[in-house]
Amino acid sequence: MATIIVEVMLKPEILDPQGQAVASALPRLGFNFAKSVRQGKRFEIVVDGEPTHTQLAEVEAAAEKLLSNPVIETYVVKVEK
Amino acid sequence: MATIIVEVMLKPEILDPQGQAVASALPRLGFNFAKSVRQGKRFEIVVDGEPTHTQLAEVEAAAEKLLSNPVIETYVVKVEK
Amino acid sequence: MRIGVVTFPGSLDDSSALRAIRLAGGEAVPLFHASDDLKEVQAVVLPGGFSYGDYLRCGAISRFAPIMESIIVAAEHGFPVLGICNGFQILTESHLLPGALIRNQDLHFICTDQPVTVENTNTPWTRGYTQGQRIVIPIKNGEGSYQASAETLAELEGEGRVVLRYADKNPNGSQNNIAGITNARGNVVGVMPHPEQAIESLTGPSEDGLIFFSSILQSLVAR
Amino acid sequence: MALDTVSVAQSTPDNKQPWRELGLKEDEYQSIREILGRRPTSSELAMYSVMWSEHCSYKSSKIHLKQFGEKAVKSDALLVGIGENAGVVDIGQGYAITFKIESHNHPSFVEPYQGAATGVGGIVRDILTMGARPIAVMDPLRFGLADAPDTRRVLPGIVAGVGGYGNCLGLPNIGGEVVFDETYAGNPLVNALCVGVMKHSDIKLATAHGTGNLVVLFGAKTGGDGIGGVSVLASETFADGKSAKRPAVQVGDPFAEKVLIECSLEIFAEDLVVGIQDLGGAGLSCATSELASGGSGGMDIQLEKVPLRDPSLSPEEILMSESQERMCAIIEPSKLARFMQICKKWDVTATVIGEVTSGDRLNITWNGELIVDVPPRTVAHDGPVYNRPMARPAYLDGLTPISIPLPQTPAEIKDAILKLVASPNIADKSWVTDQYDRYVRGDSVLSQPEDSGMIRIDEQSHLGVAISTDANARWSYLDPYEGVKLALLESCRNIAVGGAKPLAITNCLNFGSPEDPGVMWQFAETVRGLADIALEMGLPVTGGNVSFYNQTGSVAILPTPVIGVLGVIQDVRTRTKVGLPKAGLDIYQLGTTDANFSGSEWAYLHGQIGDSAPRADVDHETRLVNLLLEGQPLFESAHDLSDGGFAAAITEVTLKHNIGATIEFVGDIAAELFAQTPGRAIISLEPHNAAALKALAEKHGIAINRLGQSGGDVLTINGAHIPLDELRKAHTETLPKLFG
Ligand SMILES: Nc1ncnc2c1ncn2[C@@H]1O[C@H](COP(=O)(O)OP(=O)(O)O)[C@@H](O)[C@H]1O
Ligand SMILES: [Mg+2]
Repeated sequence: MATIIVEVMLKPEILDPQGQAVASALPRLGFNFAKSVRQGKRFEIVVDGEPTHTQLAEVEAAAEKLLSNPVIETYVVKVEK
Repeated sequence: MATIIVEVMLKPEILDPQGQAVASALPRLGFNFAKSVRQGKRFEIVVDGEPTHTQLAEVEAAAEKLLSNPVIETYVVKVEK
Repeated sequence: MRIGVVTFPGSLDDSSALRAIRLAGGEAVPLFHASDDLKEVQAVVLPGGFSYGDYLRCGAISRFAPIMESIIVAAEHGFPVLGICNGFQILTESHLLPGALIRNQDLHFICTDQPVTVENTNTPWTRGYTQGQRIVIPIKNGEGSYQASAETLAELEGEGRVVLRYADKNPNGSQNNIAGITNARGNVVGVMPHPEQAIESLTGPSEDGLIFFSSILQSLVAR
Repeated sequence: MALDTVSVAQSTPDNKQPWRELGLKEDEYQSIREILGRRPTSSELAMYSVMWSEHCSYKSSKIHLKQFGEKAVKSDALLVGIGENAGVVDIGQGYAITFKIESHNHPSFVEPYQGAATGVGGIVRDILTMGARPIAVMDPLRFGLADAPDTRRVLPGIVAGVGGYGNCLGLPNIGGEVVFDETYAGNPLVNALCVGVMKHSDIKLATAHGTGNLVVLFGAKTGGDGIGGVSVLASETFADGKSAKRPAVQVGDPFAEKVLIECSLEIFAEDLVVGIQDLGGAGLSCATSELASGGSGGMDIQLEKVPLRDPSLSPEEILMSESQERMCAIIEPSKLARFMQICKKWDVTATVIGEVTSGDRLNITWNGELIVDVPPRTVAHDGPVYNRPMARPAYLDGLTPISIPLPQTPAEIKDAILKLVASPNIADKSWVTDQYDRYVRGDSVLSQPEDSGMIRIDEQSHLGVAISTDANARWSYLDPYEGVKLALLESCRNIAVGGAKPLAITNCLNFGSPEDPGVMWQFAETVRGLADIALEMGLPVTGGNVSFYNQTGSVAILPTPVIGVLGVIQDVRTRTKVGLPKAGLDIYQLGTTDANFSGSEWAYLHGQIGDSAPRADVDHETRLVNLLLEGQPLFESAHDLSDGGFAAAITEVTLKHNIGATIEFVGDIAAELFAQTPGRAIISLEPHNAAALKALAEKHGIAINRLGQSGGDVLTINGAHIPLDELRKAHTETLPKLFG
């Protein structure tokens, strides 16, 4: 069993109200480290056995088609060690 | 400038309706690779310069206090290379 | 005139949309997401709600329903489609309309009586309004902030494809105060405000929304 | 750990068992041993412990709640009374209405969003279980001080949770309350009400009849949520119950509930079930024992058949799990295929887990081994009953009369009104209510900020129902017997100003620890008061809920009985709204004012509570309600006077459509503006209807007083000029400033 990770983030030019809300809440709590914050999604997909090439290609396709909306988002597929 | 990543996932025993929705949509689209799917959040936090030890400790504290809800979620802090 | 309303799992305003069609004098036909049969309707409404809980992205999963395959093909040939709220989100996810709807600026669900202006009266769904008419219709959504690339916005504005615009104040951070748009052909319209909840003064803030439904009936007669 | 079967239990009578950790008292554990004639298995212990918890067994409240039965009026309207999942009342034309309030207080403090969300989910399933389509929700809420840091954590989460779940179900939120008081810090109250409609013939009950009928579990899979939730979270203060390995928090899946509703309604419509029960607190333990006990008694369950989300769950945990969005139905075998077909249409998981037997035992097996063998009644209904010690609390002897500034000059009046209407308890609540969908379903005739929520039931006949929820905890603190009566009367008035006739009562009694004799006395007085006034008014109490242990250390919350009243209106088109619709109307007050500020908002703003609650005058209020109902065609607007008195009411009346008013009081201006004398309302009418109003007032014996006229964009009271813009700013800015 392995875990494939898909990370989906809003494109940089798209407004990110959630990230903004976090960025402005941090200083109120006394945290001043952040220059900027963006919030995205993270999918942990458990697959049987070691992920194969075809499987990864399928995940890419699913990330493109379902997990992200290419109009506003980008995605990255990773295999968790 | 560096980017610190905070990944927040629901604890394994907590119901994840979002992950479930994806898991049941995938096969309808002909994707059969997933044994299970869980959906969480990913924060990209941009900080000035190389992240220091104190900074990372602060991010940990913020992850605990603001970015995650320890009652139902766990988090991981990473530095993006 | 047979107008269909699709029920997806999690659709909520389907019964109100059916009622609006009836009150406007049309024959309201319930359609189910799992079948690709459009039952010979002449136009279709995708109603509001939280299809599939909207857990992934609003409309992301419904877009793949069998009924949507039929609707997408028909829409590309000029079949009139109105997406309201979740229906608008499904239309953008289906790429029948450009852009996307993201979380409201203040991150809250907002339910309020919203003044909007009608900016395009050339669509089959808005022909009964007068250009620039100010109407009051409820909005009720958590992800109603319209976002699109600069080119898309320029195209929408340049071609007069903004159908509804928020008046007075922008409730959610939508670009250019956009509350509703249409496709290049003008047959597919998506709006965030809920015209089907403004059809009787007894239960809504106005009766301004009924004109969406009388408009489509007139358009079908005129064909 | 080896499986603790019945035969193991028989052969190891002396095994140590964690009854104390599960919240049982020594004598309770002993009586379980007596009932069974042996030690319970660990699964049986789990079942008894959750079912005998305060939350499920009502062990401290039962002997008091009996009065609702003993004193009850014979009501033809009552189709199903206390004891079922929710009461059902007849509203005519073949329609029956079911409604109920429940609390989800402690879980909402621990995890505000999910606690509140699953609170809504739970009450909606209760209503669905009766065979009804849920049609609206309401949410009476209480918090610590508005500017306290923890309130900033708790309130936004709770509001988002109520909205997130209810909006996603497509149920309009048509009203509620938001009240702040320091005693609710650490003990926020999240009460949720749901109302549903059905035809008389569709009523369903939680009974398992018919040997050979199947027990079917349908809905979400079972996970480890809320294990220990009932026994730990709801029956003891949670500080001493940090549950170890399983989360006590439940996460809601409103989408799963939405499809469960549609699926269930389709199943009901084809009459496919013999009995049905939702899985709420105590999960399967509750559903199986109640279904069996409500029927002939015998039931076999094969527990390993329960579909699991987490395969590592033990049988004990499966029995205790409070996973949400599940239902349990009893079905004749011949109807199973059709039942399964409908579940499939809605993509709802359904599994046969057992059957009804001819015996009188609830037997549960785990892979063929018997792990539970109990008389179901002893689990579900014969829990312990306590007659807890009660004592009139000492604080009642230390109460002092009010001594606060009373405005007299126009400048003082203006300042005082602006201060009052900006205070968190009186301020405009749209920051909260705008997060709730009030339009969905298209039948909301009245919703916030009206006095009651009103829903159209029949589009052709225009029949409708109205509901209001009310509590005045400060009056209950001063005098719990009168306090609850006043809450009920306020609810009735809220219903009547809209034009509906009060018909039935539900309630949610939120109190501190029943082990504190002072709290127990408050509780007993409250129940006595509610039973008495229900009888006096001729209204049935159809059901309710008790929430104890709302306290931090020795400090209990104010006694908070939340009363919900259901009313009927024959033609919703005749309803009356709160706001002045236009200029040139005469404004009248119905009822007279006493100069008593005890328990008022104006006193609270000055840190005082006073020494006595008003007396509940049932006779006067009944006449007022009758006047309001009969006068309906005359009124252009109507609003009851309650929290914040006239000052608060006239603010809401004028701001609604931005129509000002000129008001002139003779007499004690401070009392007229800020006293909260019950039994009053403010109405407007066309001047030519004055004589008709006078005649009605005489007929019903209600004092009326013409106060002035509507018009302009200023509220003028005895020479104090308050521009509506200034009034609006004061009234609407408070909550957004506090909560963002
Ligand atoms: N938590 C809430 N949820 C929904 N509606 C609410 C809530 N709190 C207040 N409201 C609504 O706001 C309005 C004003 O509340 P309130 O002043 O307490 O009413 P009343 O005094 O008539 O009981 C009412 O319509 C009430 O139902
Ligand atoms: Mg009121």
